[in-house]
Amino acid sequence: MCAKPVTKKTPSSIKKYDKELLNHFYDVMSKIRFFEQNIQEKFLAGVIPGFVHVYIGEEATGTGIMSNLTKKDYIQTTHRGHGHTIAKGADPKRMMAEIFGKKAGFCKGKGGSMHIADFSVGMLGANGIVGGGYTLATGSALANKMMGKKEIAVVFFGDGASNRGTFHEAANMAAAWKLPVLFVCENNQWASTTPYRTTTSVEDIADRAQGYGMPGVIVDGNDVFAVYEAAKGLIENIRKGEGPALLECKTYRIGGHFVGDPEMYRTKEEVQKVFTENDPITRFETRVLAEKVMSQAELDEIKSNARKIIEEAVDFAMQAPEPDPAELYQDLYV
Amino acid sequence: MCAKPVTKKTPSSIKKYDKELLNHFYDVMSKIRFFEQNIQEKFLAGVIPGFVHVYIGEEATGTGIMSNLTKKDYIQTTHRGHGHTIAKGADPKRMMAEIFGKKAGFCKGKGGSMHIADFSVGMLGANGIVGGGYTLATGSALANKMMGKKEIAVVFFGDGASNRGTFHEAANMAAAWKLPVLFVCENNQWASTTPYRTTTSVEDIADRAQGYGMPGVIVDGNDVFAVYEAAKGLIENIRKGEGPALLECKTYRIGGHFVGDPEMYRTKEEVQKVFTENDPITRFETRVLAEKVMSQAELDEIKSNARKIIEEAVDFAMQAPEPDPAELYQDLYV
Amino acid sequence: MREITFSQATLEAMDEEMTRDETVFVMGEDIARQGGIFGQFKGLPAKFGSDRVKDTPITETAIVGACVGAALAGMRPIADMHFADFVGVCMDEIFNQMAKIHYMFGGQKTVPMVLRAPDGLINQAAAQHSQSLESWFMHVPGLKVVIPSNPADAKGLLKSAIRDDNPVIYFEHKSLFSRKGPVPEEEYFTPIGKAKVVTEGSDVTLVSYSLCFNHALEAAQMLGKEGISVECVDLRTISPIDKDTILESVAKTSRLVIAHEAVKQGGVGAEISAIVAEEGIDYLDAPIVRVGAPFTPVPFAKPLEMAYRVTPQKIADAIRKMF
Amino acid sequence: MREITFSQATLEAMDEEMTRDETVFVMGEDIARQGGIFGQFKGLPAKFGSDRVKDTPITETAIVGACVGAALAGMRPIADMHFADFVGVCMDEIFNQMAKIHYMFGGQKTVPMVLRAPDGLINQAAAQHSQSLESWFMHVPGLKVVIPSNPADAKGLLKSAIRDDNPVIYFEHKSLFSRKGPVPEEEYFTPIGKAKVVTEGSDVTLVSYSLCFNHALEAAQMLGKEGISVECVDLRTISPIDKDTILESVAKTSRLVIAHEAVKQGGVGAEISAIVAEEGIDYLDAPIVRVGAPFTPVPFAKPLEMAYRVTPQKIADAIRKMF
Ligand SMILES: Cc1ncc(C[n+]2csc(CCOP(=O)(O)OP(=O)(O)O)c2C)c(N)n1
Ligand SMILES: Cc1ncc(C[n+]2csc(CCOP(=O)(O)OP(=O)(O)O)c2C)c(N)n1
Ligand SMILES: [Mg+2]
Ligand SMILES: [Mg+2]
Repeated sequence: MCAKPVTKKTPSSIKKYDKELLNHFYDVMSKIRFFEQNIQEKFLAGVIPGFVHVYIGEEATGTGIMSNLTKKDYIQTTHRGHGHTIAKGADPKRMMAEIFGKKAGFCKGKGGSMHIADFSVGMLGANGIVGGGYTLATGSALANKMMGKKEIAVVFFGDGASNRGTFHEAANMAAAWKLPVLFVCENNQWASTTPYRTTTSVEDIADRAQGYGMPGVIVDGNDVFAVYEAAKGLIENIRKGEGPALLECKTYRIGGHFVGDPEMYRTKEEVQKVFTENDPITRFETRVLAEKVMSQAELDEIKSNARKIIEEAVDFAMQAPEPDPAELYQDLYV
Repeated sequence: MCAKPVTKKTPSSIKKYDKELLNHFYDVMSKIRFFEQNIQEKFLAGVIPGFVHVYIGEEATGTGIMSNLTKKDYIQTTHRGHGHTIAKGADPKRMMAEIFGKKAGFCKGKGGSMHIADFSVGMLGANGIVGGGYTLATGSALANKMMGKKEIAVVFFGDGASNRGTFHEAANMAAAWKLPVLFVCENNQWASTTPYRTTTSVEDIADRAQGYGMPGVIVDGNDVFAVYEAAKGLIENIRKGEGPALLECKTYRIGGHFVGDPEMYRTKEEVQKVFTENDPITRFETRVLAEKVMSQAELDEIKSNARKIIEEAVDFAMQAPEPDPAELYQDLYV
Repeated sequence: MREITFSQATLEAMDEEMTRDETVFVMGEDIARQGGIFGQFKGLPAKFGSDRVKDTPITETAIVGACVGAALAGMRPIADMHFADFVGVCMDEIFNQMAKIHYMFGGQKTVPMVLRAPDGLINQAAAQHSQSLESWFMHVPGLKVVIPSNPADAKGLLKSAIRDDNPVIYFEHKSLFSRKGPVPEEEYFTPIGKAKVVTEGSDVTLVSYSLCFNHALEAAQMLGKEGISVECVDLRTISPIDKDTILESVAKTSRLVIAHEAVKQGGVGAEISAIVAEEGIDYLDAPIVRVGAPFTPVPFAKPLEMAYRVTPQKIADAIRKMF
Repeated sequence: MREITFSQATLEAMDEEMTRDETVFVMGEDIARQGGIFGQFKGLPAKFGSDRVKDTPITETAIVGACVGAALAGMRPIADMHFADFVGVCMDEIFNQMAKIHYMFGGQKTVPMVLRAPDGLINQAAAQHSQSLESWFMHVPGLKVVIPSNPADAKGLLKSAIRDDNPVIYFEHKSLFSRKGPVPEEEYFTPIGKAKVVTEGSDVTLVSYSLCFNHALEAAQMLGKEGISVECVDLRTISPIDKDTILESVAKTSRLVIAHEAVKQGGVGAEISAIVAEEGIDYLDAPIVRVGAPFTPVPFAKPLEMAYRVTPQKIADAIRKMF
């Protein structure tokens, strides 16, 4: 087989989208942005400990994809997973509480930013191990297939993670067994301090799909409409039983690798350029206004609501009690 | 990039080959066949212990490729590595002694069939771990490149091994760094009891080359001329510094997975058909006679010489002394 | 009581649990078409279908990872490791995912899966196909680790492991598969976390497990004839370890020997010794002795492998020296 | 003597050895462009070029495997593990290849490489970025395992490791990198396989290593004021383990406590305890006490992590109870 991965374009018009979905896109992207900005601030103020990686600049990808899923579909995310978790529908209060190490957090404060999970919305876990999620998602998809469920599993991974052997093993297994998995590469150009092309042997990671006989699609990851459409097509086929697919979303990591990163490996100009020209939220705003599918007032209302919800989450987390030291011994075995 | 792997055809005429090379092909293939037949016999007679995997039916692949290498080039082989080791120029006596667990063996009897190595001819090791050799070969190639040597590293692997994550990690690293490695897949249709297509998501494993931006070539692995030519072209480019390549040799495992395998997973007819129609040694004989580049007398002489050498190796191994129990403690640290 | 092989005993456990619970399935390399290298899956594919007895690609990472993922989605998977020597390939999946998920996610979901891992020495299989690596896993919180020495426990522990909601590693010695032993016809479970005093004795406590426990019994028999009364304790579970049974026995005998096939340094014997040196030192009338393999990889050649092996003789010799 | 950080000490070792020997090079994730997360590679790329200080793909398997292969072909590679927690990814390469090749191939070729592995607790990094896994590797014949507690040993052991013809795993505690200590200006080597009696004492022997050895020293200081004289032994090398120094010290003090940050069960403390219970039990006037982390993954939240940590107080408490 030799099929050059398809590049999926943005829809020529967005008039067909119903209001609810447009609102949803903007709501989710705004919440993610505010969530991450608050996290940055609190981390730099020394209130949040550990390693924290934010999703600023990549909001369109998670939002576009998750808008095709229900709470019964599963996702596996990464160290940079806040955005996916919000988009999957998890309560920002309990997320924030987890990141602050509070008992009200999803993991009772045992996990922190790199180990958030919310099984009630199908978010089966962030992962501190880069590339740790592929095989888990493949297994969850296998379970769904065996149980005759129509739900799928989606695994998110970075350009850096695309080189891990786990990608290969999971992609091959998923394809050989036609499992309902969507592999989503968020190619944000950087793997920590390393420009991905210096360590990744292909320009388009979607090229690797051919090696498993699965469809590969490339999309502008900063265009929520394009991502939504690309994922929609692939997910429909996956739900039909056609087996896995690989979607590469070209995006950019606007923040440092982790909060507090001195970023000595790239220029401020490089980042500023993306932020000015290619911020997914600004792009959304510009387009919906240009095509007159949303008004500025509508945008403002959604935005201020999102801001409020996130601020409440921060307050909640700040005030929430810490776990009791005795809880150290709980949740190990049942 | 999207380049369908090339299928390399057999040369239309073999008249251009000089006598020495023709003799070498036949000599090596014959030695391998006799070696393996003797191994089978002795194993079934209970003289050889452990797990032993023979290369019968795949002789053309190892022979064709190794004929492009010098002793300074490196190879990494597998659990099915006797053929490669002979083709690389290792002394059959010391190989046989190793397989018999004798002190005169290459590894002083510590390794056995799955762990033969002969560093003096660049055979850097068989491996009991399926897929264990990829990264090692990549590293040896890296060393050669760093030291400014022109020698390359070749890693052999099966269809089954092609699914291991180590393949992906090594192929990506080798391609990203343009290392002098040739990845040789010996697709013998079976991975132990499993037909490769039930667990491998592509028909042609060479398709995977595209995912690393490296050339992929498919060749009839039972045609020593075709293998030789295909490897020659790729190796020339690798030596020039163009980076790694993937060569898939389509062959067939005529023996069981291991000696003593009850082979309940396939029919005797399937095997017999290959043996009758597609034995690489018979094919060589038929062709050289048809094109009159060798005479029957020449073939007979080479064959009987090969037989003699292998029989001497068996005698040597049978009579060689076992290691002393005290040697258990040697060779651990230096 | 009827006698069946260790291999058959594990088959019965699989059969009973797969019949009872639809969510139980098994995947691994070359387990379906030929019934497993040690016959331990024979007949299962015919009865339960290739969907529930799955031949996988040669990808231990994906096997274990996918079992973890399937467990998260409501199944009760069993992964077959083919040879325990390959655990290194999926070590990250074992200790960073399978073992930690329940704790790390604050108890949201357990990972009810079993990892079957045939280990130990057989047929001069050499350095990469002969290892006993169980001690690593007792150092991993969140795992349970069991290791039967006979067909009855093989069945009872496997059934318990499959029903356990925690991840369990089930080590099964390759040289045990063909051994026969009495196995009850009626359903039973061998409890995880409980060692067993198999033969009572008064002079010395001998703790062992797996194939080596059989060597321990042989050693005890020899010594019995010489007038040394050995109490043989079959550990059966490595984690959580049954301190109480060990300490009680040592309290009675005042001497402790631990024997295992794994290399001595850093082995399970070290932990047992340390427990007793910490909580039962006053019981002791003699140093605690460990019998384990020498500190080398497993060699191939017969005389070397023989020298390497922990044998009934070596165990008996170690005990004789205490008296 | 001048004082430099642990991180600088390792840098000096790298610099000296890379200057001296062209075949020494280092590869790992994100080590070149930013000099390593802990600054431990800062300046090396500028001096030695990106060919000898290589940023790799995120592929621990390939990093270790390629270093093994490069060692086989005549280089002396150093692999950086980024975080020791990721060793599971390349465990097979470590124990089935790197550790066994020399023995398995009958001594044909050594594997002169070093695996640097930053381990331990720092900044509430939680379950997958905080682990101390050293004990696994003492159970692997063919490896050497070192673990310095201070800048001077960090430099001396790293230089010894690079010059050693055997594969060496070099654990370096993440919380030590920024700590300062005296380091000689002239060249020196810290011998692999030798523990060090750092403070002499007469009442109890306290064996520890890595960051925890610093806690041990603090505990000893507290106890000194209370009239308990503690002899502090810095293990420095985990394998081969320096039995003699430990036994000699216990012979003198009659009491033994072992402290490490890793979970207690199956930890290095078990082996040390077992050695003494086997070869020095008569020296003992009290049970051997181990202080290690509780048997759980490392939790994230502050109060939990604090409860989890092995502290000078916990060590001192354990010792007080012995008297
Ligand atoms: C197995 C493993 N190796 C290395 C790391 C350290 N690490 C954490 S994030 C990261 C970079 C990941 O890059 P990418 O996959 O592109 O994701 P991004 O951070 O860009 O979202 C690295 C090297 C890790 N956590 N796990
Ligand atoms: C990591 C690992 N997994 C499984 C095995 C067991 N095993 C040995 S050979 C083999 C089949 C290999 O098939 P393939 O790669 O096609 O090579 P072939 O035997 O056909 O030459 C298997 C599963 C192993 N040795 N190592
Ligand atoms: Mg990235
Ligand atoms: Mg094959």
